[in-house]
Order: sequence, then structure tokens, then C-alpha cells
Amino acid sequence: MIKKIIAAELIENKEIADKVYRMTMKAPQISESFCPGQFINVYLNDKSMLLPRPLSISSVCEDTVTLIYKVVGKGTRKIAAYCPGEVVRVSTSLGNGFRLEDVFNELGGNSKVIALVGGGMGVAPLIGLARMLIKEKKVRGLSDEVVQIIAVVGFYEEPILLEALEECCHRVYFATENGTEGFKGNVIQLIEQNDIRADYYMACGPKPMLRAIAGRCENTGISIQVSLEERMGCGYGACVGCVCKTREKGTSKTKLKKVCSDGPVFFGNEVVWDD
Amino acid sequence: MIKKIIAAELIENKEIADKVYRMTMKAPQISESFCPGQFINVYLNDKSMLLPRPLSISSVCEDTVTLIYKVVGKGTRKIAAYCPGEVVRVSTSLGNGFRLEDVFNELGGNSKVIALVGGGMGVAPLIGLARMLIKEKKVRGLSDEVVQIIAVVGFYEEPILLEALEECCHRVYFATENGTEGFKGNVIQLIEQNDIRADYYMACGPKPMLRAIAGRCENTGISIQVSLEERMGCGYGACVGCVCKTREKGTSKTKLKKVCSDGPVFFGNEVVWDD
Amino acid sequence: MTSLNVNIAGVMLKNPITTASGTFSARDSGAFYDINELGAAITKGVSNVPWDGNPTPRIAEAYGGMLNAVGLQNPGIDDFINNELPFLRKFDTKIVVNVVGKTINEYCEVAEKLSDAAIDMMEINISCPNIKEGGISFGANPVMAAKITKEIRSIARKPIIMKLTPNVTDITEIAKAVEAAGADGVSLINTLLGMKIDVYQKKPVLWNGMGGLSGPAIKPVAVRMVYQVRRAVSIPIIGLGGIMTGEDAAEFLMAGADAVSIGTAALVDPTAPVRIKNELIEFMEQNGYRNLRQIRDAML
Amino acid sequence: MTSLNVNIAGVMLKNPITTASGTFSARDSGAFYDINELGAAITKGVSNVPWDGNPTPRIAEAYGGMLNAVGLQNPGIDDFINNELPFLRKFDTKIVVNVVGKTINEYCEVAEKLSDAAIDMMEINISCPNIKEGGISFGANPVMAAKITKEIRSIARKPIIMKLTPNVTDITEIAKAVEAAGADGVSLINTLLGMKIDVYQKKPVLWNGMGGLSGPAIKPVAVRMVYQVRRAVSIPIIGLGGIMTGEDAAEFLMAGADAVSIGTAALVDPTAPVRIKNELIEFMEQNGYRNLRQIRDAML
Ligand SMILES: Cc1cc2nc3c(=O)[nH]c(=O)nc-3n(C[C@H](O)[C@H](O)[C@H](O)COP(=O)(O)OP(=O)(O)OC[C@H]3O[C@@H](n4cnc5c(N)ncnc54)[C@H](O)[C@@H]3O)c2cc1C
Ligand SMILES: Cc1cc2nc3c(=O)[nH]c(=O)nc-3n(C[C@H](O)[C@H](O)[C@H](O)COP(=O)(O)OP(=O)(O)OC[C@H]3O[C@@H](n4cnc5c(N)ncnc54)[C@H](O)[C@@H]3O)c2cc1C
Ligand SMILES: Cc1cc2nc3c(=O)[nH]c(=O)nc-3n(C[C@H](O)[C@H](O)[C@H](O)COP(=O)(O)O)c2cc1C
Ligand SMILES: Cc1cc2nc3c(=O)[nH]c(=O)nc-3n(C[C@H](O)[C@H](O)[C@H](O)COP(=O)(O)O)c2cc1C
Ligand code: FES
Ligand code: FES
Repeated sequence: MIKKIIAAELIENKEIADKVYRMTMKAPQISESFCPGQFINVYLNDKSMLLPRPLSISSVCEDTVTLIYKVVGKGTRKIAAYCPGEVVRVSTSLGNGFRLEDVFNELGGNSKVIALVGGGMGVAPLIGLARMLIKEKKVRGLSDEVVQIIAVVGFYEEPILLEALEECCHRVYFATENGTEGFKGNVIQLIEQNDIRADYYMACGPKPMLRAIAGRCENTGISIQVSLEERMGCGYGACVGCVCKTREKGTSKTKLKKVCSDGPVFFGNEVVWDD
Repeated sequence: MIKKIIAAELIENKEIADKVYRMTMKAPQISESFCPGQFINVYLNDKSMLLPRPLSISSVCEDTVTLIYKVVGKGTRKIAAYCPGEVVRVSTSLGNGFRLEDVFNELGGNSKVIALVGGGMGVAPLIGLARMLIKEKKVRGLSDEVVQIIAVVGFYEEPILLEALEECCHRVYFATENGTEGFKGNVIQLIEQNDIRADYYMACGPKPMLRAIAGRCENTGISIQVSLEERMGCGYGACVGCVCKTREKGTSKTKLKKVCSDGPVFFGNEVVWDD
Repeated sequence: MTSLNVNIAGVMLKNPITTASGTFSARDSGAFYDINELGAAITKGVSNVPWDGNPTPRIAEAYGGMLNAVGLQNPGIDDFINNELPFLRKFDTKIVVNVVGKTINEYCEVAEKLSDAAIDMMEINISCPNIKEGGISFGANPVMAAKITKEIRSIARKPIIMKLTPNVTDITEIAKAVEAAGADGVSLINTLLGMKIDVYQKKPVLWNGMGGLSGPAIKPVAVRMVYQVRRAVSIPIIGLGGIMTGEDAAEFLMAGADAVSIGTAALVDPTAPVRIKNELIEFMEQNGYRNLRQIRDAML
Repeated sequence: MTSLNVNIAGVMLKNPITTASGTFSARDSGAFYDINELGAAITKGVSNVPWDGNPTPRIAEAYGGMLNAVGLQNPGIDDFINNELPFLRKFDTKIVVNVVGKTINEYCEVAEKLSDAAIDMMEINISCPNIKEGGISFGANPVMAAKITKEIRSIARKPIIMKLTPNVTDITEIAKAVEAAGADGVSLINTLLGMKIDVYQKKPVLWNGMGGLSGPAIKPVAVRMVYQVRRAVSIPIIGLGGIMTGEDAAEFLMAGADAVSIGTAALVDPTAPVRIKNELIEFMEQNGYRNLRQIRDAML
């Protein structure tokens, strides 16, 4: 795959929740071959900060790409200051997204449920993922009786993207940790107390959440794909900054994989969660 | 004197000759106490370049300040990219300008001539200087019969600011080194071949030019003030980066003075020219 | 109430913000801010006789920093005591005089004279080339560093802070040597030796060829050294090197510095020392620190 | 016609642009540019057995640079030769393998195996801690540096380039020692030891505490060291440290480097090696240089 650094024109860059922004840019080079779970590098103009900021592609639409990001530090503060019409330097899609093939290959029979689990900003890529799953269902001629897509998402205080999820999921469960809205608690508690069951999980969020849900799946023998996050240098596989420990299938041998280029999506049972 | 770093709004930033720009900004804090020969620090937004760029104040008009500068490197290239309406961080006036008092105290009698000598970008501050001399003449009630102001300026190829000089000087002599316009040669040759005489010189330009003209003045016992340039760090006297060697009056003792805060204007006979 | 007091070798500074040697002029910096706001004013290097320093250009810009080769120009200790000190004394701030020399005797001569002057401390810059020992800097070798510390300590009647050069293999070795030899504190870091070449003029930008790199570019090296030295000695540390913001100052304090100096930042933004002081106060208030000790201990 | 050829220790590079060790992956970098454009590909450090490196976070950002504490993770020499080298070999570029170890024996084991492999040169990274001598890096001491050079030289059947660490008092001393011990070239500089503290989390950003500072922030130090080493030894020099543009590359060549490596720049702009090569050609054309030698000699 040839990768590029491109200049993309901003169409929108708007605060949609406290410190959370939606940025839409014109970038056909990205949108045309999008796989949900992939991310792009956003390069900054501020010359004191050299490293790119990796941000998941939340969704694509024709020739545009939408990111949902939170301002957490100096870099994201700069990104939030871009105005529509300005041009941002970004990479084309990086990493390997969710394996949709694998989901449908595994789900035989009727009344199957795919659960998209998200925590915090991890909800962002679930939008694109849900839309792509729907597309894929259509292509495969699978009705809602055969496969349903639900979303289970948790936030600290303020939920985001609920409407977008509702548009493409059968049902959306949500929690806030401090109980301002929805279920009070975290995603795991939400799942347990509502007795939510699914036949395939696809998750993105903080590591403790991923670890917990992957553990549940492990115990019940259900498949899960998780999208990991790690502090990055290059974001494309050159610096070996962003590793995670994985287990080689069927062995106890571990291998360090690069989150940026081998991931960020891994199978839950591939990841060594204990550290 | 209290000094400040201020945010000044740009009114104009226009290329007026090849790579030469005129920048006008709203800065009453600078214009209200302007002395010709002073300069300001222009601070850049590009975080890879920390040091300010010192630029002479070319002229002031009510609450605006005009700089004339040439793009010679990365910093001035950034300065040239500012657009009207944008805000630039600049210092208030720095350094000591030309001593007008001294000029008029020295010029007794009739038919005296003050020559403003400029080379290259050194012409920039002569505009403000000429205007201030005219003002001062008025204040002192000195007619053109008593004191005349002339300008003698040289350029490499393309003359700048001739019109502005003509508006405020009795006569403007100019040269270009490659002879494209005006006298062919340098300022010194221009003075010699036109037998230009004056009773007081005020000069700004490259060091070799200043040295030559200061030498002529020394020989003929005529006073001259020169505005020096030196590579600067802080521009306000803290780093001792910008020194020039001076002679203490009437002694052979030398002293290193700071161009930015003791100068940039010095008396010609004060400067030790030999290095 | 947030307290900014800090005791450095028996001298109580009202706040930890000081001026890095060579980047402060009472008259010129004082045009931009009120010098009474400083914890201490650290002067530029003073030698026994006047030094001319290097010819110009003395300054070059670097990515995120600058190079200087001022060459320690100064009017000499007598002129300093007679003409500069009285002006500085007018302010309510501690006065630390940076001392330079080319031989141990030259350092001692200055330290002797300063012991009778109205100053609070001396900062001994041992990055100067030792002309008796082949021009290698006093601070580059633990034996030499200990020797010069001991000799100055034996005649100085004020606290002496040894200012260390970062251009060494192991800074803790030097710090331990000067502590053992009686130093009342250390300050670090001085500039990193660097160079810039003008590829169009085909020569170094600085007249001197090489110069000292300072500014935010060197901050990670400085923080590392303060961290290492804090864990190697128990005397006070003045930390510096690329501090541009209150958060940077807090980073040095957390690494183990007792006070900090502002250098290049003050050339880049003349009001930096006061701004940084205010930002540090804000940082402390927002993060629940009531005094500097709490920041210093946060990571220990 | 502008010629970019350069002979490094008997190996002819078609241009002086190489990849700095640890910042290049043939597969991943190759997604952004054509690897055939490189003068040489310098690999990440390879040890005798697989190394896990450090836990994450391994990367922190610094002003004008970055800190890394990857800890030399690599799959070991056998895996390298079997799985990575064949892929690299497909390209028309020279292959330089960076070698790491914790004892001289470990280095020698790798050098021995590489001598029979289809590579062009070895770059010996002597910044690694020498676990037999208290963990101090081999490159921090001229005696150790000479010893390791001699031992590797005696068994390596390819040119060896010693990669020097800048964290030393006098780099020329180390360079002279490795030259005398038989090094075929030197490359400099490796990263400056640095640290970044997260003042809100109250701990170092890197898991490892300290890490290596690279990027434009360190360029003046690197240029200075290349300049000094060029005047101290006569073997070829590969210069690196903060090269971001063709003008930067020219600055290293003028300081005395024979070739250059692009490191952090390639992380910040994945196509940097090719861009810098083109900018260097443009610089040469606009300033009348017909070959690299002319740049190198411009200041001598
Ligand atoms: C694959 C991937 C996808 C991501 N997708 C999203 C997303 O869709 N929306 C969103 O809000 N955030 C996302 N993040 C996190 C986002 O990259 C960080 O919040 C951002 O880089 C912080 O930059 P900063 O300068 O504001 O923060 P600072 O803390 O000031 O950053 C300093 C340095 O740390 C790095 N850094 C800090 N936090 C992270 C982190 N969590 N991951 C990687 N590097 C980090 C920065 O890149 C920078 O180098 C993603 C991270 C990864 C690895
Ligand atoms: C008192 C004074 C007044 C000046 N007035 C004018 C003016 O009115 N118009 C004008 O066009 N130019 C003027 N100059 C020169 C102007 O400051 C430089 O051309 C400018 O700083 C170059 O910056 P750069 O980044 O484009 O060049 P670069 O060469 O890329 O600059 C690199 C570094 O060198 C410094 N530098 C380079 N040349 C000079 C120089 N001649 N003087 C001081 N520092 C320098 C820069 O500040 C910067 O730190 C003046 C200089 C001084 C000292
Ligand atoms: C222009 C200049 C002059 C300096 N002169 C001295 C000096 O006289 N004595 C000294 O010990 N350090 C001197 N230094 C070093 C600074 O005090 C300080 O150690 C260094 O610049 C790092 O701090 P910074 O990055 O905040 O500038 C000088 C630095 C600069 C930039
Ligand atoms: C992420 C990273 C990994 C590195 N790994 C190695 C290595 O394995 N071996 C080595 O000799 N140098 C290694 N280095 C050092 C670089 O090769 C280079 O010497 C240094 O980064 C300075 O160059 P730069 O400023 O262009 O990056 C590494 C640097 C980085 C940033
Ligand atoms: S961030 Fe560089 S390899 Fe993943
Ligand atoms: S430029 Fe700093 S003292 Fe003049």
C-alpha cells in the first residue's frame, strides 16, 4: 500500500461537547479505501511540536473524512484552533482496522448480535464501524433477524455521539460514571446489570475497559476485536515506539507487535493483558 | 523608560521593491515618543525561531509606525507573510536614535547643509529622520536659507524610497552600484564626483560605507552620527551580544558598547573603525 | 496561602525565580519588569580584570534555542563593585554574583573582593577554560572541580554555588566532587557546546566558531542532569536550561531543583521571569501545592 | 552534472543519504518512498538474541525534538538474517546493519554472523551499557571504546563504523581511540541523554525515566562534534543529529561528514530522506558544487 502525506481542506471543526471536537476534511485519498478502526496522523504547524497526533477515523462520507477528538494537551489544542477553509497536513490511512470478514465468517445461524463497545473517545471509530457493518450486511443479504448490531458505550460525564450511534445501531446502551445521564457506572457494569449478550464484540476505549471485556469474552469463548492505543512516535511503523505484547496463536510464546502498523486492532485473545 | 512587548495590528504589509516590504502597524505606544534611528524588535510566531528580528522604525504618522525591510532569510520571510488585520508582537522603541539637539547646537550661522547618507536598507530610517529634522527646523524657526537637508543614498541595483526622500529633502542624490539607475557607483564615489559638501552628516548603512564616510568626516573635521548594525540576541541590552568598540572621548582607552542599548546611533569619532 | 520562599545555603529567597547569568542587566531588564519581583538577581560573569570577550558575531539562532559566544565580556570586579553593585543594591532582591577566571588565583581574587561587598552569594562558573591546564574547563574534571571549589571555599566569606557544565560524561561525579570539597550548592546547567555553519558563507556563524547552546532545545538534558544530581548530592540545586514557562519551572523543581534561573527565555520575552513566576504560582494553586518543598518531594 | 557518489570505507554509496538506525523499517518506510533512492539503509540495532526493549511509554515529545527509550528491541541476529535481510536485499541500496550488545562477546557474535551475510557494512552502536563494567556505555570511555573496536575488527569481515555517543566530555578522544583500534569509520551523533517529567502525573513521561533526545534541537551539538572529529581523525564520518532539510545535510557535509543519516526527520515526515536528497541536489546546483568533496572541502 502506498501511503502519503496530504494537505486536506477543512470543512468543519466544531466543538460538539465539552472539549470534544468534530473535524471534517475533504480527503478522497483517505475516504475511498477506508476500513473502520484505521487512524490518520495529524501533523501540526507549531514547530515546537514535531510528532504527529494519531486520531481515529470516525467515519467517512463520499470524499470527506470525519474525526472526533478531545482536547487533552498542547497538540490537540492546536488542532482545535484550525478553521474551516484551512489546510491540514495529514497522512493517508494508517494501521489495520477491524476485520469485518472475520466477524461474518464466524457468525453462522440466526439472531446473532454484534456488540460495539466503546469507552470515552473510543466511541469515535464505532460510528464508521457500525455503518460499514450495515453495508456489509446488505452486501451479504443479511436481514436484522439474522444479525443485529448494538452499541454499549460509557463516558465519564458527558455522553457523545449517541445520536449518530442510534441512527445505525439496533439499540444503544450508555452509561456515565458519575451518573449525570443514563446508567450510572462503567461499561462492564452496564453489560452485567442489563444482562447484555452478544456473539461478537468489537471494542475501543481505555485499556482497563478492554482488558475487562476481553476477559469476559475469553471466559465465555466469544470472539472480540479490540482497538488499542499507545503513545506513538511516527505512527507508521518506523520507530518501534508503540508496542504491545501479543501471544502467538496456540503457543505461550509472546511477541511484541507495533500498535500503529500491526494494529491498532487486535483479536482480544491475541493480546497479553497482564501488564 | 518603561519598555513593553505589545501586540500591534497590521495595516499594511506590501512588497514595494524586489523583496523589500513596507509594513505599517497601529502602535501609539511607539509612535508617540519616536526618535529617528530607534528600532523595534519583531517577534515571530514560528516556534523554531526564538530570537526577535530588529528592524528600524522608518517613520511614524499619528498612531502608526512604518518599517521598511528586506527579506534576507527565514525570519524576514515569515514577517513578510503577515497579512493586514493580523497582530504582530513587537517591542516598544529600543535604543538611542539620532541626537537632533547636537546637530542644531553645532550648526551655527547660515547656509548650512545636513546630509543624510544611506546605503541599501539603511535608507529606511532616513525618512523619519528627515521629517523630524524639518519639524525641528520649524520649532527653532530656521528657514531653508539657514539649514538645508539633503540625502545621498546608494543601492546595489534597485533604488527604494526615493520619492519619500524627495518629499522631505532639498535634494536627493542617488547611486546604484551596477548603474541601472542614477549615478553608477557607490555612495562615496557619488559624494566625491558630485563634490557634495555638508556641515553635518547622519548616516545609516553597511559598515564599510559608514567607515569610509566617517573617515572623510574625521579628516575634514566635520561631525557625523552613524547608525550601526550588529547581529543581535535580545535587542534590549541583556545579552551583550551586539557590541562595538568605542573610544572614550579624548583618550586612547577603548570601551565595548552595546549597539542595541547604547546605540544603534553613535558619533562617528566615537567608533573604533579599524576592526 | 502559597509560599514561594526557599532557603539556598542560608540565604532566604522570597521566590525561586532567579536570572541566569549573562542574560540579565539590571538597567535594561529593569525597563521591562520590576526587579523587586525576583527571588535573586544572578549577574553576568565577573573576572578579576576587565575582559573584552569575543569579537562579533557573538549570537546565532538555532532550532528552539540560540548559540552564544560572548566570551564573558565584563568590566572586571572593581568596576562591578563600584558601578554596578550600588545600582543593583537598590532593589529588594538577593544578589548572586557569577564569578569567572582563567586560573584558580583569578577566581580567588574575585571571591576575596566579593566577600567584603554587599552581595548575598557567589555563583562560580567553572565552565571557563583553565589556561594552566591546557584550556580544558575546570568543570570538566572532578579533580580540578574539587580543587577550585576547595580553594575558593577557603577564602570566600559568602556561600558559593558551583555552576556546572553539561559537557561532561557524568555530571554526578562533578557534583559529588564539589559537594565534598565544600560547595554550598550547585547550579546547572550551563550551555551545551554547539556550532552553526552558514553554508552560503562557508564559515561558522559565530566569530568564535563554537558557542554555547541554550534555550528550550536543551531542556530535556538539563532536567535529566538536575534529576541525577539531586539523587547524588544533598546541597541545594539551582536548576536551569530552557525554562520558558511556569510548567517548565515546576518540572525542574520536581526533578529536584530548589530554585530556578531564567536565561534565554528572558532574551526571547523580556518579561519572562515575572511571567514565569506568576505561571508557577498558578500551577501551584491549581494543583494544590502550598510550598516549593511539596513540589520537590512529589517525585521522591 | 552533479555527482552524489561517496566512498565510505570501500563501499560506494550512490548518494550520501542514509537512514539513522532505529528510525527506518523497510516495509513501513517503503510505503512512503522508494527505498532504491537511499544511499544506504542503516537498520535498527540487532543483538545476538532477541531483546524485548523497554515497556511503554517509549516516546515523549520535546521542544524541537523527541525522547525515545525503545531500549533496542529487536528480534535477534538470526531472525534478522532470515526474515528481514532478504526483503531489504531486494532494493538497490547499500545495507548497513547496526549492532548492539551488552558484552563484547555479544557484539562479536553478531559481527561474526553478519560477516557471512549479504550486507555491506556494520555500524557498531557503542552507546549500549556495558554490563560487565557497571553498566557504563562502551562509548563513554576511550579505553573501552578502543578495546571493543579492536575485538570486533579482528573478527568482522566487513567494514565497521563505530557509532559514537555524544554524552562524553571529549568526543575527539573517543574518535581517535577507535580510529587507532582499526575502525573503518565513525558515525555521530547518537542521542543526548534527556528526561521529561509530567508535572501533573508527577512522574517521568517515559517508562524508563530517561531517554535519548533527538531531532533539530540537538543539531548544533552534532555539527560541533562532526567538526571536531573531522579535525581529529581521517577515517570517514557519517554525520547525523537533527537533519531536517537539504541545507542541514549540507551543513554536516561542510563540517566534515562524508555521508549523513536522517532519523527523527523521517518520523516527523515519512518522506524526509528523499525530500532531503532532492533539496541537497538543489543546494549543490544553486551553489555550484559538482560533488560532495567540494562541499566537504569548502571550509577546510
Ligand atoms: C491509534 C490511536 C487513535 C486515536 N484516536 C483518537 C481519537 O479518535 N480521538 C481522540 O480524541 N484521541 C485519539 N487518540 C489519542 C490522541 O492521539 C491523543 O489524545 C493526542 O495525541 C494527545 O495530544 P496532545 O498534544 O493534545 O497531548 P499531550 O499529552 O500534550 O501530548 C504529548 C505527546 O504525547 C502523545 N500522546 C499523548 N497521549 C497520547 C495517546 N493517548 N496516544 C498516543 N499518543 C499520545 C502525543 O502524540 C504527543 O506526542 C488516539 C491515539 C491513538 C494511538
Ligand atoms: C538595529 C538594527 C536595525 C535594523 N533595521 C533594519 C531595517 O530597517 N530593515 C531591514 O531590512 N533590516 C534591518 N536590520 C537587519 C535585520 O534585522 C536582519 O536582516 C534580519 O534580522 C534578518 O533576519 P532573517 O531571519 O531573515 O535572516 P537570517 O540570516 O536567517 O537570520 C538568522 C539570525 O541572524 C540574525 N541576523 C541576521 N542578519 C542580521 C543583521 N543584519 N542584524 C541583526 N541580526 C541579524 C537574525 O536576527 C537571526 O537571529 C536591522 C538590524 C539591526 C541590528
Ligand atoms: C548570552 C548568554 C550569556 C551567558 N553568560 C554566562 C555567564 O557569564 N556565566 C555563566 O555562568 N553562564 C552564562 N550563560 C549561561 C546561562 O546562564 C545558562 O546557564 C544557559 O543559558 C542555560 O539556560 P537557558 O537555556 O535558560 O538560557 C550565558 C548564556 C547566554 C545565552
Ligand atoms: C526511535 C529511535 C530509535 C533509535 N534506535 C537506535 C538504534 O537502534 N541504534 C542506534 O545506534 N541508534 C538509534 N537511534 C539514534 C539515531 O540513529 C540517531 O543517532 C539519533 O536519533 C540522532 O539523529 P536524529 O536527530 O536525526 O534523529 C534511535 C533514535 C530514535 C529516535
Ligand atoms: S509509533 Fe512508530 S512504530 Fe508505532
Ligand atoms: S542584542 Fe542583547 S545586548 Fe544587544
